[in-house]
Amino acid sequence: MSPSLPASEAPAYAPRNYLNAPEKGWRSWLTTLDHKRIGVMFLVATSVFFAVGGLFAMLIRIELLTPGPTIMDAMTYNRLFTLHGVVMIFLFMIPAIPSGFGNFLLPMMLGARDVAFPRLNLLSFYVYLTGAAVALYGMIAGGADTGWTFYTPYSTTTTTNVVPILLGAFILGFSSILTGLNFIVTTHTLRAPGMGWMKMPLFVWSIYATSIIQILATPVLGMTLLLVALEHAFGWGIFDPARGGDPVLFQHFFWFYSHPAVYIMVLPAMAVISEVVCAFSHKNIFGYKAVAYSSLGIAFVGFFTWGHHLFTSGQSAVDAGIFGILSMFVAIFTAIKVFNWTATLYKGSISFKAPFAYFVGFLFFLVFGGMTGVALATVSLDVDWHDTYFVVAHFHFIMVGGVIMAFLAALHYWFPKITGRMYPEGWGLVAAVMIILGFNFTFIPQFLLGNMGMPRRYFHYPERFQALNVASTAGASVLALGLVIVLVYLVLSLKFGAVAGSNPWRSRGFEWDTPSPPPPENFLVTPVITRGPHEYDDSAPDFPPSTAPEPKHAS
Amino acid sequence: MADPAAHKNEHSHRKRYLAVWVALAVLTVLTYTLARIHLPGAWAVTVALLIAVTKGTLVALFFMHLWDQTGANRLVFATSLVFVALLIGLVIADNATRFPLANPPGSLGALPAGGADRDLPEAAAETEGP
Amino acid sequence: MNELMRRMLFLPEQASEYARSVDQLHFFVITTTMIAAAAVFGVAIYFFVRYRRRSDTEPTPRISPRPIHEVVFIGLPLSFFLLWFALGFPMFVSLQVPPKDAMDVYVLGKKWMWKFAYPGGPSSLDALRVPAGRPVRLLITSRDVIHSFFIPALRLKQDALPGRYTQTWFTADTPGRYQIFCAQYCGVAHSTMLAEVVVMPGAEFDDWMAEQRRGLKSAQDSSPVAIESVRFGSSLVGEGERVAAEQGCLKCHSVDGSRHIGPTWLNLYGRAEKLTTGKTVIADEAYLTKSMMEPGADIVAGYQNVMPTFQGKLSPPEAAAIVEYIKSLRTSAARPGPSEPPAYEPIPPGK
Amino acid sequence: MQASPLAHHFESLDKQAHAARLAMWIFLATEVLLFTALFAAYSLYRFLYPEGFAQSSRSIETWIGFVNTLVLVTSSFTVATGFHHASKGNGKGTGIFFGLSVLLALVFLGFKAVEYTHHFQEGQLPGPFYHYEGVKAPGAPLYFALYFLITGLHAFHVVVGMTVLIVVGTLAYRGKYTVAYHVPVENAALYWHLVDLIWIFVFPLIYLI
Repeated sequence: MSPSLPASEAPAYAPRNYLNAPEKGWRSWLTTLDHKRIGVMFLVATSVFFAVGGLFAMLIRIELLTPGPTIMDAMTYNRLFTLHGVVMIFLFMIPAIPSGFGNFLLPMMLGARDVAFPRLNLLSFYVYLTGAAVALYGMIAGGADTGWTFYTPYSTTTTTNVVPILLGAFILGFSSILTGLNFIVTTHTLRAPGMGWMKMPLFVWSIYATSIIQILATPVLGMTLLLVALEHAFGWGIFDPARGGDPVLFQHFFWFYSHPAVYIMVLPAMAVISEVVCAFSHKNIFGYKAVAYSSLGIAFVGFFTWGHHLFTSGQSAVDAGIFGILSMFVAIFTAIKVFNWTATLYKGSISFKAPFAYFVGFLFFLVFGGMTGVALATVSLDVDWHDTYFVVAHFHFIMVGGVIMAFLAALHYWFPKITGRMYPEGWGLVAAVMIILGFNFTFIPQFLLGNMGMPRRYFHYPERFQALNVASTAGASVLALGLVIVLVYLVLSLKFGAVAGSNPWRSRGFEWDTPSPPPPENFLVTPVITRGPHEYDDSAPDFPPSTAPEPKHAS
Repeated sequence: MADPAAHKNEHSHRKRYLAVWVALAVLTVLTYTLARIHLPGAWAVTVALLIAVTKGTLVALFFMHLWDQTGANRLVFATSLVFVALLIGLVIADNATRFPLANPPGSLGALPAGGADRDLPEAAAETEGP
Repeated sequence: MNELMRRMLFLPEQASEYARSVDQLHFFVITTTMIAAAAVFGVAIYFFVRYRRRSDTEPTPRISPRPIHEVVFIGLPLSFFLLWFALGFPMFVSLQVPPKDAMDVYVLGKKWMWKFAYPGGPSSLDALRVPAGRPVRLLITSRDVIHSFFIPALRLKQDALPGRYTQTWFTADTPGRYQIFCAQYCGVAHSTMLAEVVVMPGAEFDDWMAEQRRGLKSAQDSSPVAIESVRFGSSLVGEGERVAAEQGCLKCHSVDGSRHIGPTWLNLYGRAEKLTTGKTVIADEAYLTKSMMEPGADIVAGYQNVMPTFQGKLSPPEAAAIVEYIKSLRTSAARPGPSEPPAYEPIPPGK
Repeated sequence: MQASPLAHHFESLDKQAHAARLAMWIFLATEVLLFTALFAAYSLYRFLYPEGFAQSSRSIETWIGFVNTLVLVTSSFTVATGFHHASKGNGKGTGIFFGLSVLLALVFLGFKAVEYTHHFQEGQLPGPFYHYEGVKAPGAPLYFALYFLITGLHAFHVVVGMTVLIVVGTLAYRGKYTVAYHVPVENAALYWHLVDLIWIFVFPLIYLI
């Protein structure tokens, strides 16, 4: 796609790239329509909130070192875990990979110049900032103590300042919808000549599936949060048990969004992993169609399982049965991906770099976290585990173990593409090992705490739980230290990293066929796709020719 | 895409709009009249909803041109309707089959006040229906 | 084996047959999870080593799956998952269907305590006494927000919904004291909303119950857990409940809606009662007070005139408290009169 | 969207129109899902309180709903006709018919205002503000909470739709669109039809059953 670029020469830093062209200066960034700049701005913003959420997490862990008050009172603690959840979920995990990496990469992987609606894309970023500002205002002006789940009637009667946080999440939903809409239309209409649906990179498939969930589930959450805000502000509620309302209905609505939202977070992680596993084993994906379609399967079936959050809430046994059995099916799609990724390694040529290390972590956490998820959906076991630390550990395995591993893998894998420079590989591996081990030490004790019966959101706890809590906090410190190391070396690499060249990993992904950092128009010449996205089997050393005589228009 | 089809059917389109409009108006009058004469029990709901679905289908197919849209657009709309049905269906299924006292008191799902008996679950399972 | 696994997984003691069977499933599920995770991970590690990159330009073969691969990838986990479900769901269903001969206990969650009441018997705070070996059905409700009644030792959990009842049941078979938690976040003192279930040998329980009914041991009950200082004393409703229990009202009047010697108190206030005379009265304060003082005056149709008068036994404030208590007994305010406030009394956070 | 012709990243106008149309449909899907939460709540509570809902529904002015349905259906027809003119390149016709639709929408809102005033006088208000004497059955406050939520959200959409129609209609009147490219007219029309479509379901749910 960039035939002018000589292959396997000394790496070059593209002199004219999206960072300095068409204009320089922060003003040009704030008004940019370039999907790459918007993606980078999303990455920076979400990373800041990741740090904030991480700080809250550390404070929570420190507080739990002793059975009684350690560094704060119960009210502060309740606010902290609420804010930790809200920040991590709505401000970091939901937008991080789709809006950040997705924005940067999706058009490039499709061979497009931009997303379909660049203005909407910028609007999405500002809507995100607005939502974040409103939510932050709520946090500063008192914060909420409802947990990120906002269960009524507690959330409608709490004296804390929950309304701005609800509204913040409501506004953030619009950002999510706009991004999803943009990606779907982009995928449908802006594929490069020659790129049929079955030649799309798996990253695109997963992001596409994510977008479907975003546009279909988010409006329901928006409405639900608005209803809670109305009920809190004016008593104008439809969940109020005193007026015949059903608080369990809120839980239905909430999880109708929030269970698929788990896949809004995990599918992009899987998107990243599908790319990383091919690039670092230098091998064609095993079962392209299976992996691609399983993304859509997750998106679809993910909507049918929300009731497994309600097994103990008074939901009927009939619904519990329906949701229980449907939940078994959604895990299958994840299993398909896991098996296919593992099979991809077979007869590969594996370079064990930092992104691959995160893939290893991801694989372990996803298998264990996913299977404990199925275990939780096993109805009678859920009755015991529900709302205990087992659930906390399970979803952190998926969320932290899955999403953050993938986020870090993506950060390392595409760091050369985004910045044009390399990160220090040695430090990368050290940090990866620390993060993966620290993570295990943090959350495996929490599984055991859940088995012992420690409920979540507990400020005081009986003394018999202390040893495991201390172990968990110790693990969290290692995890935090690892993350700080990553932050430090990545920031330093921006300035001092070795120049990467257009394709340091010898990856076959289409985004690597253009200089690093990419030019504002992504490709120097309009690419014509002649091969699949993950093909490593031909004998051509690096860049197979990618021109075809007759450009075929994708519709 | 709609354009080639639109060119071909230019004249029929106007007539089509008119016909659909008349049909919608007639159905509106019909459903209003039927509501006034108070059909017995579940029929009122069924008929009213059937008429609404018919009207909605007319609007979607002809005013909104789903009739001659590409697959993706139809799929988008159909998918959203699937999820509408999903949410409504499973939520009602829950309340209809719950332990009756877990429904709001005074509601159809719960027994009338003053009768919380041991045999509730079974008795309710027999009397309840969506 | 059971004991070894239980200790390895840090599970609490198993105080019922149900807990033991849930744990069996737990062991099976966790073992398969471990084996699967280890297998996937082991295979991956083998591949990392066996197929590490040896040169920068090494080509790799294209390997595509045959349909059988994907069938195995789908079928193997799915059959395990469905097996889990098939084992787990019947247990859940059994939890929903209490045996007919189960003893009822009313469980009331409110910020931030658990209250237990035995129909026609005593009530207690924070200690649920049950006989070993006999089924006990819990009818759980809440006065304010959603709580969740959680006994780890019985592997049992059920949310308490404000204004309505959920149920669960158990047959504890090992005498002892087991912790009760609130598992659904309910505010600032959520983590101190603890209680204990005291499983007593059947005979001992019967003795205790008999003594309770004689109103002798009421003081002993509120000792075990942390928050004994919180009493109902301040509220008129609580006072009424105490008086009603002391005076034996609850021996004949149920508070759960079941028919007993006298009409139930649940939803009594404001109810239109048909009398033996054929007239209908609305059960308001005046009628309720009159019925305590002159029980024979207006007999509700279908009941006998057996109630003694409480003229002189109840002081006016006590009678008023009982009326308040009756008023509080409703499944919610969704009775006629839509904007009627709920039955629960909100307690401002922070005590 | 882009009223100007081809944006730099699209290969053809046709494709750009396709993208805009698809985006509109996706957006309409999110609108449907937005209303779904309210419809689901309505269905559930109607199932639980059939009597309260039936009585409440009878206590409001059915004929206003009836007339409003006719008004909206007619406005949908005029919008469709307006779009038909655009597809033939007759921008003036589009502008006029869109203007007509806006007038009809105003009529709709006028009736709505009359209705709301009535509810305020009667005390048929949501939740704690409910003090209507006519319906005592349980569920009535819920009915009116949902009534105001659904019709309020719908009225909001009517206002947004009117704004869109005014803007697009004016542009069309000024000859901004061509036979080849008039996708904004189409999208504006689609939006208005959705507003109509939702009302078609609101009408029987709120007024008739």
